[in-house]
Amino acid sequence: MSSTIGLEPVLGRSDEMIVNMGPQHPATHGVLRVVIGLEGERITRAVPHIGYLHRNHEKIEESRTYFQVVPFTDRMDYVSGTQNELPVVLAVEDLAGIEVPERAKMIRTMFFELFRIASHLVWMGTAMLDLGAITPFLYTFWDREIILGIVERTAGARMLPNYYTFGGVRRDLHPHFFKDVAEFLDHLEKRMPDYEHLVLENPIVHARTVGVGVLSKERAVARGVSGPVLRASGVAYDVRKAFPYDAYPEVEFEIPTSDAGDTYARFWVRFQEIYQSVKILRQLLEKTPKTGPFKGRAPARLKISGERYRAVENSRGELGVYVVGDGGDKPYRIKHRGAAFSNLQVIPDLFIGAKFSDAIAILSSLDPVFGEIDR
Amino acid sequence: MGLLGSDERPRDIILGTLDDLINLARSRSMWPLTFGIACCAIEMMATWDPKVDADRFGMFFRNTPRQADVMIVSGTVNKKLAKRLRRLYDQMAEPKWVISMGACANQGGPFRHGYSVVEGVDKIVPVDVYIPGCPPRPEALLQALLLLRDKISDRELRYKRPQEIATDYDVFAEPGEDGRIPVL
Amino acid sequence: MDLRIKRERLFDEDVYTVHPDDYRALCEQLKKDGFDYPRAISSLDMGYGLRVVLQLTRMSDLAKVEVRTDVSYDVAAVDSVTDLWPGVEWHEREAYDLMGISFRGHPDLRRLLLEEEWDLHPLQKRYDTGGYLIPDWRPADWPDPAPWQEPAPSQEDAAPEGGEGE
Amino acid sequence: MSLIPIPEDRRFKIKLIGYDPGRSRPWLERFVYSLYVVAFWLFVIATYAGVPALFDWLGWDGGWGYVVMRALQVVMLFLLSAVIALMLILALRKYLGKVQERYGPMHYGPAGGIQTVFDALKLLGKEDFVPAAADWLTFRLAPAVTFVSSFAIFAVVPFASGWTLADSNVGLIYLIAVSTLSAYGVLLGGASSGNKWALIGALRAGAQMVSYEVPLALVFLSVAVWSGSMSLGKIVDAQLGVWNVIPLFIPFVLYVISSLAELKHIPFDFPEAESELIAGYNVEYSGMSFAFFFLAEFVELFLLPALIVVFFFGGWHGPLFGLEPGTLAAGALQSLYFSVKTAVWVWIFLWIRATLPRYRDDQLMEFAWKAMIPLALLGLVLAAYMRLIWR
Repeated sequence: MSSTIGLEPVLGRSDEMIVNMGPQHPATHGVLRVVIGLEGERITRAVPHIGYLHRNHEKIEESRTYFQVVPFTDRMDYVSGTQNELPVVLAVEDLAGIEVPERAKMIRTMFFELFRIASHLVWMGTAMLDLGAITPFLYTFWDREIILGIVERTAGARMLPNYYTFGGVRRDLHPHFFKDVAEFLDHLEKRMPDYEHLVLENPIVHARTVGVGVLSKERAVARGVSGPVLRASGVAYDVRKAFPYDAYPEVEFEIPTSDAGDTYARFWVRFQEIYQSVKILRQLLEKTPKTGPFKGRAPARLKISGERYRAVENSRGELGVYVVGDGGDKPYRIKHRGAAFSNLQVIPDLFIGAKFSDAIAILSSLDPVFGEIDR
Repeated sequence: MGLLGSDERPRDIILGTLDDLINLARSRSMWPLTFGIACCAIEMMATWDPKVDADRFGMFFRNTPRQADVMIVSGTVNKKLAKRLRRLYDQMAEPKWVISMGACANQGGPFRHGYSVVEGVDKIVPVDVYIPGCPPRPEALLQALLLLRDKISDRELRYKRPQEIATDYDVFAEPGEDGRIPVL
Repeated sequence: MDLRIKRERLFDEDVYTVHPDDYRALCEQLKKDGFDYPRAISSLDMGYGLRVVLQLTRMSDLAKVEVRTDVSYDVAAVDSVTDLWPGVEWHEREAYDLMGISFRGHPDLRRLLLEEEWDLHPLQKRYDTGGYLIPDWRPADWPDPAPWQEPAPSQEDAAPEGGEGE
Repeated sequence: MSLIPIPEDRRFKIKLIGYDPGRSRPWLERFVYSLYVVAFWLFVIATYAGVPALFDWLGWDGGWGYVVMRALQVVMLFLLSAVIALMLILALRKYLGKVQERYGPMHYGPAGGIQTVFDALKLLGKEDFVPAAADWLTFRLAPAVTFVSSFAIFAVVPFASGWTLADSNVGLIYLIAVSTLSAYGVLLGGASSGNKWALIGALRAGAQMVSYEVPLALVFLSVAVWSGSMSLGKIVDAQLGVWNVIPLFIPFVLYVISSLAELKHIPFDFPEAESELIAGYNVEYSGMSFAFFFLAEFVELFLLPALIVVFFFGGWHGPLFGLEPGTLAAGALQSLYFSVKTAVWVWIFLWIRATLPRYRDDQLMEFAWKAMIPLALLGLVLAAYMRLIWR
């Protein structure tokens, strides 16, 4: 049994205390378990354990048709809803040669960015909860509810809408969609200064995060880290720019990066991403035709052969999928590349040497979601 | 727990009334355990957000199982987590209740055909209220909490806790050689 | 260097199919070529053996490359590349856990998602029971080696350490 | 703020319950709180004026009668502290609700007014057990130590002129001793639980106490030097002309910070640190043992602001409108002044709690040793100088 702990007490070291953080711990954002060796408040060793939410996505999806696979992917990164569906949809479209109308691409991109804002709002609330502030959590969840209301009107479900499909999206936009989104963006722009005041400009947040958990550029790349964590280490790698998909080539936005690589930089990058998402959404509200096709022609029974890796930039980083089809209507193999899965590998790098309280802040800045990590 | 919590004792008037008062208090002050598992956990958090605000009914989260009254199983339970879930349930102080939130906790949900997913959390712990949905809306969780409230305080609805539940899963921690329960 | 490699182009990435003995050498070569970003390690059950698929990106010009290598069921092991790209540590552990491929030289090759007590590698096709995968999982027999399958590496340098154990 | 309206064409209309100030029935809340405040005020009057008057009337105010009278007053204060805790827990939850754009408890009792009574009753009926790994005696003793040490501060707090249990001439020394004791409860409770999180919480409590006690003692010293007495009654009397907050501004700021630390209150709630240590020192406590920790926390949440008022904001001083000091009416009015000033400070503490995140524990220690102690010494020197010059 000892190997499940993963951290053996060192003989003759009586000054080290081994504590077991998780799977039920308020700061682990789910069911992560980290076995931590503490010397006073300083962390000497850290061994992460995952798999408490292993739901056999990859095996179950092998016995489902491609259309049935899409709703399963929703449950991976459950904070960012439709974003998970896109890699599978893109890969299958590539392999089956399905054309997507321009308007459908824009609708997809708008939902993608709405969910990025929603996910970053959840992150902001829970990160501040980890740092001890209760109130931002309730503010951000309120704003997230508005996004979910918009999504629900069009897609029919709040969190896990199963909205994208091969060749476009499942149904047309709700007639109020443009008005709703514009209203929400106005509302969010009024709220963002409050959030900046509560989070980024807060001197206690500064004291807790600046210079804490520094991830160097080289280490971040070698660890396969992606998303805001990578960009906070100074690498301007964003799948939206690097390997553009959907309507991203048609909109202008920047990739916010920071060279500091510390926890505060990761906070800052996520804030800037919200601003960039607002910018993208505003452009798409202008560009998207009010009416038109929302779905291309896709065969009712997809039969696919070949293999394809497609990735998108979801709220946590590069969310990829490796689809292998053997000519049947069910995938031969689907491998999901979770962004938070790779991001979470840096736990030992960042935890060791930090204070225990810092570890909480670092973990919140990595923003793990366990549906995607354990799959 | 003693006299007040026992259901087998004949009800005489004075103790019966006191019992009802205590049960009224229990039903009006249910503190759930902070134990989010999967997708439903986000909706569980959203139940405490300003829109739904379960705090209106006197419920707020406690992080430690010792001080919690309700365990909301919010998500898929797999075989690796099952032992820990049972351990948490055992750590909670009596009286305690369990709400099974969402399809996964009810019966495995879309993942019930997986190799490592437990087909329903009621195989591990006794469940008081089931909520359908994948994931259920926050309003559904609020309704379940209010149902549980009525179940606790209403004498007609009060149920007898099953003493043992049949389980296929090896989730009960056995004391090790030194008499202490090993770290899972 | 004399590597047994087949190279092809698939969509926007280069695909190298390599003999398992040369997998490590090719990876070192790619590392020298500047492929610094590990995306993922996937694993497949091909029906005649297991396949490791390593996917890499070069950050400087965003070139993508995919390295495939097939191993036989009996000697399901390749060299670990954790020292070249630390980011594949968990991906290799996951491939070991779910597919049963051992990685020689991995610093900490334990099960990642399942518990240590498990004795099956569920993503192998022989565990498939038609989509309804209920607890009692009896593995089917391995399929016979396909005629086109390459000869397995010699037994001395490829002992299945903690692998399938058969 | 308006939530986006739900469309008309939806088949099932969803009832939105979003925050709307008009729905929160502020008049009812004010009425309920005024009931609590009146109960609190009546308890204070009954304790400090009623009980002595009763014994006076009985003619049993000497010898054993005095002892019994004091004991009765202590019992009354215990009930008062229960009222305070119920009131403040409700106030905290309602105030957090207000800040966070939601209602807080509102359904049980008028405007949620008896929510905390239900909580207390529930905790009374909750299983309260000692873990196998815990040290039985210490584990059981720790909540009592914590509660008693918080409760003991009542002894020296003057609610009005002459309305104090023991206006000792070493009141400040007594305060230092008693407030140090409250950290012992946390230390014992955490260390005896047999739980690593509780142990870390206990160690943090110890480290924190060592850090803030020194500046706290220096602040007490400056107050004593400036007021010329260690008796809390005399300190209040000395502020008849100008409140201490003006001459003793530096000690005042340091005292507020130290109070936050002593209260284990955000931003210094390291021993409890919900998101880090799960529940810190009380992680293994359930039922009434936990309730006593809770009770102690909220009694302190009243008493430490009360001490701020005593030391720096003129205690019970206020216009008396010609009432004779020492009479019942004057005492009642003075205790009202005192309570209102305290309420303002309690509100500031709740405000801090609703707004700020948590510091790291070593940051408090660094701040205490590197900034607070030099500043406290500076404040002490200034107080002594000013005393020499002006008095």
